[in-house]
Amino acid sequence: EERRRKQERERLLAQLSQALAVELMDLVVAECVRETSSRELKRAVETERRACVARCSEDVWDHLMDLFLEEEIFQSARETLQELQCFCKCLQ
Amino acid sequence: MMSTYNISKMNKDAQMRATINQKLIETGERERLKELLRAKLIECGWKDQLKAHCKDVIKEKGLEHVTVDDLVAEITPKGRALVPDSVKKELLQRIRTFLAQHASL
Amino acid sequence: MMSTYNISKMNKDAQMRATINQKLIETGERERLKELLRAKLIECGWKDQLKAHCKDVIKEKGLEHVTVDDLVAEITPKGRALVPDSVKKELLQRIRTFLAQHASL
Repeated sequence: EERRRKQERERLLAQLSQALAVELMDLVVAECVRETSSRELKRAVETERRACVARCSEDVWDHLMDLFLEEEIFQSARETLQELQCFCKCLQ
Repeated sequence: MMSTYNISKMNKDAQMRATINQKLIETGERERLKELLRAKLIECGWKDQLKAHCKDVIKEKGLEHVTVDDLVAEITPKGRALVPDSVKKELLQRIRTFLAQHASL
Repeated sequence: MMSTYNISKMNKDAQMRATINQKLIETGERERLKELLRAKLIECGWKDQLKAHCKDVIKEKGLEHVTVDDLVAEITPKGRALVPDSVKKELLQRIRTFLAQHASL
């Protein structure tokens, strides 16, 4: 009877160990999966945002350069033309 | 139909399981086991594989169309399947040792 | 045909460009960039080269027959081409640094 009880107890402990191991493993895997998913998604969003900022700042700068250069070129043309016109008038 | 013996056995099992769980929590062993598992999963490269799989799913589905819950649903089966047997065995061994040390349970 | 993803990306980009522009104006950075570009163009000799080119065109067409608009139309392609890449890059870098400091974007 004593041996039977001991065997029964051993069997129960083995079963419980197995169940506990599965339960703990599932729990840790679930936690890790959620953490990793959340972190990777955040990282992907951040990478995309940075790429968007980089792309757009280049576009914005190209456009601004065009505008600024337009002004500079116009000013240079006007100044040079006025300068030469004045010079001619003086000569005359 | 269930016999009285079986019902009593089930009650006993449930009682034992509850006691063990309580002991695991009280002694801090449950948290230690979780930490050990986490460390092992990092050490064996499981976490890196999971990360790579996440990236693949995001790429495949498109960042705009994926939520954390979608990712969890997609990745969990692979995550479970990827756990090395050696890690599972080590965990089981540690739990058995713990139970043996608390033989009075 | 354009995918929904690409359309959404285009909308996002348009929105981002508007935000960047607004930020540049609000903070006065747009004006500072303009002044900086002007200074750089003088420093690198762009202004002198353009003036010389203006004079060539006027000489060629005759002072009596040239208007500011004609001159602008003639010199614009060269004016744009003469801007050194280093100046473009330096100012783009300045915008990037500025945007990095305004993390709210």
